[in-house]
Formats: sequence, C-alpha cells, structure tokens
Amino acid sequence: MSDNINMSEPDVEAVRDAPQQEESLFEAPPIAEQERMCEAILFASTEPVSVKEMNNRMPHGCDAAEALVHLRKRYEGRGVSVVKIGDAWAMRTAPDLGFLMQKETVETRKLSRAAVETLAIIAYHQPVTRAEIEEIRGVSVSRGTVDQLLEMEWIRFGRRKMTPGRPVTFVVTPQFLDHFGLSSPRDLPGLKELRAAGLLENRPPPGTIPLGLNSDEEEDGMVIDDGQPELFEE
Amino acid sequence: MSDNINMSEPDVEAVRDAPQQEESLFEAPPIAEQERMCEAILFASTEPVSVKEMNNRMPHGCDAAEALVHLRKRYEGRGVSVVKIGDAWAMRTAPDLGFLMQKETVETRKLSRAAVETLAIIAYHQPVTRAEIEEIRGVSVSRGTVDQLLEMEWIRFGRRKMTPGRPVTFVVTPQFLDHFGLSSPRDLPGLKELRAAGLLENRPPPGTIPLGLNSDEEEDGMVIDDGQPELFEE
Amino acid sequence: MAETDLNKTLQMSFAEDQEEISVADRMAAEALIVDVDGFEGPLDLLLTLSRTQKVDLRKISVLELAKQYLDFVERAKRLRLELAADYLVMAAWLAFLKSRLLLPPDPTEEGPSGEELAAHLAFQLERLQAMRDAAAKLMARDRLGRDFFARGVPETVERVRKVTFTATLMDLMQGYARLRTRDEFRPFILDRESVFTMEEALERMRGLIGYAGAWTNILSYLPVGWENDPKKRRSATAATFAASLELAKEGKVFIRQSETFAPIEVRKRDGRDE
Repeated sequence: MSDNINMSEPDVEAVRDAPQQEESLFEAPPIAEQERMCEAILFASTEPVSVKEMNNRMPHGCDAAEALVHLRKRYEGRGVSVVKIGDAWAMRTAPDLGFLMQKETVETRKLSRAAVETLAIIAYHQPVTRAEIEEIRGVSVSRGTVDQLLEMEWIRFGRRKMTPGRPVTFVVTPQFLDHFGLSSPRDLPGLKELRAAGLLENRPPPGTIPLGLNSDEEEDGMVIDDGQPELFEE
Repeated sequence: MSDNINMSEPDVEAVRDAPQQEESLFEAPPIAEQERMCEAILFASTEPVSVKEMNNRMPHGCDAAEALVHLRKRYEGRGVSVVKIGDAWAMRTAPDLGFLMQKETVETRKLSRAAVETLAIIAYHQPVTRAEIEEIRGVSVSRGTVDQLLEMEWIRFGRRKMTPGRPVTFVVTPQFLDHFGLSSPRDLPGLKELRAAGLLENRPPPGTIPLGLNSDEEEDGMVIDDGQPELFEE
Repeated sequence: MAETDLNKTLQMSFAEDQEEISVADRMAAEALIVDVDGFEGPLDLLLTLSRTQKVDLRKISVLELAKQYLDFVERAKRLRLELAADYLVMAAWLAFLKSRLLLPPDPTEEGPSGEELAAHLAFQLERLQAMRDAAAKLMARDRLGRDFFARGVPETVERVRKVTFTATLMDLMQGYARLRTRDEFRPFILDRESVFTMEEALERMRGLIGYAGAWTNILSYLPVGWENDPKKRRSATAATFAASLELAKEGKVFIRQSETFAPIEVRKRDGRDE
C-alpha cells in the first residue's frame, strides 16, 4: 500500500535515491506518477477540479492535462469514470450503476414546467436575455423561476447584451454541466439539429407581434414590471 | 457514457422477487461486472461498506468478497487504494499522495526591520560575525532573524574569523545581489552617498547625548548599550 | 384559483361544443384538455390547438389555427369569463392576421405581409415545441445524484499559507542609515516642532529619489524619527505626499495607487520611460 515511491518530499527523495543528482532534482515525476496524482486529486474531490488547480497542487513540471488523458483511458468501462466538465475534471460513478446507489440518491427539488423550459432555453440559446426567453415562451418569466435556477447554481448572469438598455443575459454554469453529465454546452442533446433547423436563431418578428409581451428589459434584468400577473401560475 | 451493460432496476426487482427461478435465467453478473459495482459503491459511499451490505445492494448471486479481492488488486500502486476498515471496505487516496491535498497560497510580506538591519550590516560589512552585528545594531541578533535570512538564501556562512574562538562570519549571496539589482556588494551606496542622499541628514550637533531611540526595534529586548566607537568606519 | 376555474370552464365549454362531432374529432379535442399546469399563455394555447392539425408545425395552416383560437376565445367570452388581456390581445392580432391572409394584399398598406406574419407565428410555435422537446431530453439525461454519483467522502484540501519576505534596496539603505545615525541624533521632539514642511520633504525626496528605481511606498521616505508619533507621522506623510506630487509635476517621478487607501508608490522616471 505504501510501498510506492514517496513523493512527499521530492527533493530529499531524489537526492537520496538518485545518484544521477542535479538534473533529476527538479525534474517532473514520471507520467505514470503524475497520473496517480491526478487520480488522487480527482478522487478526493466532489467538485470538478480544473487543470490549472491540479497543476498548482502537483509538483513543479507536472502536466496534468496529459496525465488526465491517460487516466481517463484507464477508467474506461470501469465502475467509476473520469469526465470532463468545462475546463475541469471529475470522477463520477458509471450511470448504469445508479441502481446500486439508492442510498446515496439525493432528492432534488422538482422543477416546475416553467423552470424546466426556462432552463432549456437558457442552455440552448445562451447568452440569452429575459426578453428573449419571454419571446420564446410567449409568457413572462416569473422572478421566482429565475431565482430558483440561480439558487440551484444551474444558471448565472452572463455579460450584458450590447443592445439598447444593455440587458443582462443568462448562461448555464459548470454545475449545470456536471449535473447533466455534459462536458460543454456544445454537448447538449439535439443542439446541432436545432441549429440546422434554424430554431436557435434570434429571428425578429416582422412588425410588432404581441407574443413576447414586449416587456421592456429592466436595467438589472431581474425585475419585470409590466403590470401583468402571470396568467396561469404553476 | 452509458453504453455499459444496463442493470436498471426492473432486473434487480425480478431477481429479488423470484428467488427460486432457474439459475441460468438470473445468473449473477460476470465477476468483472461485480468488480465495477463494488468500485462504484465504495466510491460513492459516505462511509465504509461491509461485504454484507454490498451483497445486499448488488444483484442476486453476486459475491462482493471475491469482487473486492480483484478490485483491491487492481488499485495496487495507484493513486487510490482499496482498504479494509474493521469489517468494512473503503477507498482512500494513497497515503504517499497526502501532500496533494494541500493548496499553497503564497503571501509576500515586508521583511521585518530587525531583518533588514541585520541584512544591511552583513551587506555593508561582510564578512561579519554575529558579535559584530550585535555591536552595530546595539541589540542582540535573534536566531530567528539569521535563520530567516539564511533560508531566503540572501546570506550564507563565510569563512571563520582568525580571531579567538574562530567565530563564523556571514556574507551575502548572489541571490541577494540579484534581488537588489546589484552586481557586487561594492555597488551599495556608501555612507557618503547615503549622507548626500539625505539619509544621514539628521546629525545633531556633536556633543549632545544620544538617547538611543531603539525601543521600537528590539526583538528580544537585550540592549547592549555599548557606547563604543563604531567598528567599521568607511 | 381563478386561473384554474378559467381552465376548467374553457375545457367544459370546449368539450360541450364538441358533443355532436365525430369521435376522431373528440379525440383531437381532448388534446385540449389541459393538465393541472394549465395553458401558459396564448402561445401555449396556440401550440396545443395546432396539434389537432396533426401536421408538421412547418406546414401548419395558420389561417385554420387563427380560426380555432378565435373560436376558443369566443366560447370563453360567451361564458362571460373575464379573459386575460394576453388572450384578447392575441385574439385581436390573429383576427387582423386572418383578414390579411384572406384579403388580397393592399399595395398602399405598410408593414409585413400576412404571409410573413403567419410564417413567423409558425416559426414561434415550432421553436417553442423544439424547446419543450429539448427540455424533456435534458431532464431525461443521466443526472448527478440520481444516476451517477460524486465521491461520497471528499477530502478537505488544506490551505497552506506560504509567506515569502521581500525588501527593497531603499529599505536596506534606510536600515543601514538608521543604524549609523542612531547613536548620534537626539529625538526630534526636543528641538523641533511636529511639523515637517513640504520644502524639507522635497529636499529630502530629491536626494533619495535617485535610488527609487522600483516602485516604493512613499511612507518609506518619511524621515527617521517621524514614523511613530502619530502627529509627526501625519505631518511628514502629508509633506512627503505633497513633495511627491511636486516631483511628479516636474516629471522626475511617477506616482501610482492601486485603489482607494492603498499605499501610494513612487518611482523615478528613468531610461525605460523615454
């Protein structure tokens, strides 16, 4: 178990074990050893860990990105897999084994239909403004829906649009990707087809159409006060 | 990601509900598959899991004990190991990789006044003994201060003085020169230049009694009020 | 509550009117039986209505759809229901659209043609449907904490703070000068008031600034003996700051401050700035 090469004091060890001396003193550990390190770091964390942070934690000269390629391969087909989430990496149990884990299952709050649709629109159209979400759904977006998604950390504010009023936009977060097992928003199911069908275009309505409720985007994007209560509260 | 053998719940239920079926119909999964299951369970569990509990969670006919032997072997020498804790099993990061569970933040602080003065004396008077430093500073030099400067590699031991007791001396290092942008210790501005620069401007008329003003800078309060002429004149 | 009533009534009225028509039509109409969520606005209603046409949303007859919607709203109104403004606005717009689609185009009329408007409405319906399908696909994915799991016992990452020390040449020189003058000077308090003039500061800075090749906190230019007494320190700081500004004005130094209340730093202007 602990008969591994001790890496806790690289310099000391290197000097003691290696008569090749100087050069090896600050040389990066062999890639197999780096792979072990990435393995330990990912294993120990529930949250995805960025390559940058891994490099920071590993001894000088290590290349976590390369080690991760090897590690991911090693875990292929295992009960646990190495997955990429945005710029970060994590270990997750294989989805087909979920049935073993009833004990660990966490009950997630059930999302309303409005919340689910809003989330999907943000994911597929991001960065997207509140007005655009409303235009697509045809109803105003309630503050509670957005708040819930923000609170779950599945969406966050993106940068403001360079359009009049400079409305804020919404984008999905790395937590969203992690939750749905996506490496990047590009991996969203059916994204390509939707784009090819032109359904992700922001097509301006010819003339004025009352569908978007034309609620003017507020400066902070959070308040819509068009005086109209939502027709059908979920 | 989910192209693994699907072990979704209905199968499990079927097995559980029909214990007396023909064996071939609900044969236990292959051992490699059982190993994957143990791996996922141990990975996701919040506490060590007993063989009994694993068997309960796994499909009928599985032998967790055997699967664990394989699993443990698979992880030998890796960054993560399968360990037995009492009657239960768990996965832990390899003990030699504990150093990775640290995040180092580097903070830069200004060198203490005592250290700056000690360093200045060494720079201006090298090679200089500890006794000489103390004589100039008027206070004893704490071991911590010298150690700190040694550790920073701004000073090092010089050769011993050919005086009684053969005391060691201190000199500045190339790293010191590098840090201060000096090509040699002779580049340090001399007393004349210091005076010209106004650093020594506040000379009181000769004959006034010195009051010592050093209360704020003693690190260990050992005042050697020698009143002796300075050892090192320009 | 009011909304639910509305829904129920809408369903009922719709169902009643469908009594005398065929089973197939009734089946289609049942698509309109709304679940507990209710319609989410006119677009949602339109989308539901469009499903009765059983065609690709791209090929939908907007004219037919407009008719269905207007019928629906009409029935709702007949029951003297207070129909939400949204629905009425949509009804008015669809009536307008209908007329545009039916009448030959009037060349004097401005704005988009009926076909353009109809195409956009069809696009909106298709897009909404697409987003609903996408949402369903998304929610059906394997999910963290349900289908796949993270490490059960994460290890805490210990924060190790490593402190490195640094000093400038100015610190070194001042430290040395302090030592070499200490035995000889008296405290200023005995022969000076606690006022350090800008002229004095300027004179002092002029001598020192030649050594400030690196950014240096102006506080390190305070004269020896003025650093501790708050009164003297204040006076010396103010004078030194004023002197720094003067030197900056003369083009001899640069001054910077990274943020409010951050240390003010100066460095001499030298070769690299030319």
